[in-house]
Amino acid sequence: MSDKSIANESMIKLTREQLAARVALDIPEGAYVNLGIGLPTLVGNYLPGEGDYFLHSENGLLGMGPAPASGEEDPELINAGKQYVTLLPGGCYFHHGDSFAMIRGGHIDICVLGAFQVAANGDLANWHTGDPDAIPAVGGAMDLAVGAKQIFVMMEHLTRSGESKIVPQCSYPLTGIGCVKRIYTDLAVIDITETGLRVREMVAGLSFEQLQALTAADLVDAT
Amino acid sequence: MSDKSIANESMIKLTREQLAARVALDIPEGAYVNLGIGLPTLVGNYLPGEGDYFLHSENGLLGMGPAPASGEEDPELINAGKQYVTLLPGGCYFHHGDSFAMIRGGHIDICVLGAFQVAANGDLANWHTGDPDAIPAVGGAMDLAVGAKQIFVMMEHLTRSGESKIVPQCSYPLTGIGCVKRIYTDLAVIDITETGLRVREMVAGLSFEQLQALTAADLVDAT
Amino acid sequence: MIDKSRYTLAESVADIADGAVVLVGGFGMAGMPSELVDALIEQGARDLTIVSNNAGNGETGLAALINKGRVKKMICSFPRQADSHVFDALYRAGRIELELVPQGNLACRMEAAGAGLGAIFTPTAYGTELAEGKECRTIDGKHYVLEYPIQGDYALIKAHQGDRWGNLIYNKSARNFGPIMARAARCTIAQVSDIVGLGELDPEAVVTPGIFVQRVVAV
Amino acid sequence: MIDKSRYTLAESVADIADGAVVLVGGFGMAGMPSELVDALIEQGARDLTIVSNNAGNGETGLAALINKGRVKKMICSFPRQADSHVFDALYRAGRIELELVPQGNLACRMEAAGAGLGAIFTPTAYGTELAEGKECRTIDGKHYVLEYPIQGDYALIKAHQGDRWGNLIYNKSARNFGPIMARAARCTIAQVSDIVGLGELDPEAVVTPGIFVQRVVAV
Repeated sequence: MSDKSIANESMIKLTREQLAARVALDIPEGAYVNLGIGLPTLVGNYLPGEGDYFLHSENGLLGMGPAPASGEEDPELINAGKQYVTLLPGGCYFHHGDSFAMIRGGHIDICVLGAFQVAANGDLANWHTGDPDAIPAVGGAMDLAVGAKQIFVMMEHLTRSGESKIVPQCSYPLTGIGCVKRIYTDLAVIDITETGLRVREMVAGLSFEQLQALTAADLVDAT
Repeated sequence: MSDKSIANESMIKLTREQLAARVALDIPEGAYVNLGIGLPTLVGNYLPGEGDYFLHSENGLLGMGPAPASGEEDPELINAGKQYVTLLPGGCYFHHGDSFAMIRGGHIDICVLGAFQVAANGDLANWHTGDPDAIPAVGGAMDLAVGAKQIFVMMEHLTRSGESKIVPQCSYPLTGIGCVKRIYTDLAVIDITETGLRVREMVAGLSFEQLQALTAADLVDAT
Repeated sequence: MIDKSRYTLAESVADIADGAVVLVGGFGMAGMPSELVDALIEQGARDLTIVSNNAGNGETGLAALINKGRVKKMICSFPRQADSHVFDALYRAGRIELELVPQGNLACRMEAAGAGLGAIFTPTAYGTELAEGKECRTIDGKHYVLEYPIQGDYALIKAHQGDRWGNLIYNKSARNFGPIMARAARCTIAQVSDIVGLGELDPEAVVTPGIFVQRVVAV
Repeated sequence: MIDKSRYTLAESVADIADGAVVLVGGFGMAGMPSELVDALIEQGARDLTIVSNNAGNGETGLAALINKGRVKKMICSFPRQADSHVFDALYRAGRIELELVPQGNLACRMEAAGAGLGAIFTPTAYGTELAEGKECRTIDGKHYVLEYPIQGDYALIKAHQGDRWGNLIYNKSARNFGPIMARAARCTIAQVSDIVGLGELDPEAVVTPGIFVQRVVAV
């Protein structure tokens, strides 16, 4: 796509690791945080080791620690993405009812989710492409979207085929309505506000005009 | 009252202890049982010691044992009547949410409650006399009435002033509608059925006619 | 470092505002957070709505709070007790409001608040005067009453041990309303007999995870 | 003497009838009651409705039950997985029904069943296609969807230790749906690694009280 090639000339996209590190910067010590499956899980690697951050996993863990050392894996200690994890001292276990009470009851401060699309009004689509042949699977995404105090979306700015994932209206089936507060992409940090999509940060080498050209929804420059 | 004096000539009323022992006979081993405050609590004393009976107390105990020995009382181990109790090996503690899930969710097999009045259709009145000056207090009575698989009522047949507590319709405010299955009084055991109040047992020296004369609702002799 | 156990009794209740809804644990005296209630009396907040199973015993604790005229409304299941004369007198004089709630509805309405549910259909109290004026519905042939969540601004509870992350365990039947009140309040303050080091509580046996607790005070 | 641990695997599932609703614990393989599922395959019941978070992995366990055509309907939150090809193929061929339920709604609908609630207003899925055709209501400015209980005829769960009264404790994240399924089923069958003597489980740390468990099998 021409828009993409224009931008590509000078900008330096964030890597997945850089994006995770950027999201981690906005998580205050003491926050109760749920990190979605996939890209958001990487955020955990960039939280300062000396502080107390409370990672929640919807399958019944609070105070989740890093991956175990090789050979120390426990098949009954996994996260929501079914990866081996550990529990920090001070962490605890509970059942799915209690876990989703934490989510739905507004006890989780921040949830970081991936997305297929985010709309200008904060609508989120991240569970189904709408492809009639796809097996639908929703997991905890809809509960997290509606329950966490703040939803951060973390995603690549464009699809693999170069289309904007930030859209005026979602064309994919919704996960939650008006729930996203902030979007972190490999190109920019964008707040979803009453007065529109406010761009807070952009990667080096990218102009606001270039970012707008790559984004299907109208943006406001608030850098 | 004349009815009362007729009956009194020959019948031998059950004492409170005899009544408790009679109710206990109908509790099978393995039953999960909640005994209401007051008279019903006595039933616990008459369950066979060699069997496994599971006493539930709505303040968060299952496997409740007898009163502690003098000097062994623990102010944080009490029953719903706020009496000191013990916990049997195999018993456990839980919170009020779980406790009332046991009750409301149909997990309690038998609940034995006291009553001011029981109606012919099984309506129960046991929480409020309707006296406008009385401080109302309901506790767990309404939850138990609607939740336990079987509600047994255990009470004196007559009020202190000699009126029948088994009535065509309750005049006191209801605790639950159509919930009582069986009534144990100091005079008789009566099942509440689709075909009426069926008298199963009477105390020695009491005729069916005498019992009917003492009872405001119509009875059927099924002894 | 997050240390939820850094508060004194006075500090822990300092921000409770006039008009607050305060959930107070305990069933009788078991689990009653007496020291926190005393701190609240000292603090002076008024026009409170108190949610608790009982409405005070004798002259101390909740009864003392009520006696000082600080409580506008009680939401409870069993106000009438042998020694509830403080509440009884104010109630008869029309100087305190009472919302009488069956004990299990009190529990599940707080559970609903803690779990983010908007309302629940409960079978309890159907057909009784405590359901008068409420929406009812028959579902699969059984009758239910629609009840709404009870959310607290604060919860004052008593636990056995706690740690600096707010994890709690309880003692015997003193557990009662503690765990569900902790979930139902925006700010939960727990008095504990003992503050233990992080990791000393068995992670399989923590009853209230720290996410539900904002302040822990050793008494 | 009540001994809920007197069953063999085969005896424990013997009375599961055709058409039964069976809740199956586990999140991925953690907490999956594989031996009980194998016993159910052996037993032969068909036209089952299975409620479980996933719809089987690989060729064993739940996937094997599905592969044998015994499952009429799956109620789950996340059927699609890297190794869910057995379910995928039957679903694409229209030979198995799917009710897709958000994971938290799956949990709270089973909790509602276990607690005797008739229905609950949950905020999850409001405005999405998973709420289409369902009753919605705005309460205090927030949107909710009315959801009904999911009750099981049986629950098959995996726990760590149990005793002859049915008390259970779990191991780490294998706890997941076990405790809420135990409450939501008329007959709960728990496979445990270890049966311990009565009184050996700490009464403060029992996760599932025996009242919710009818049969315990050591595997």
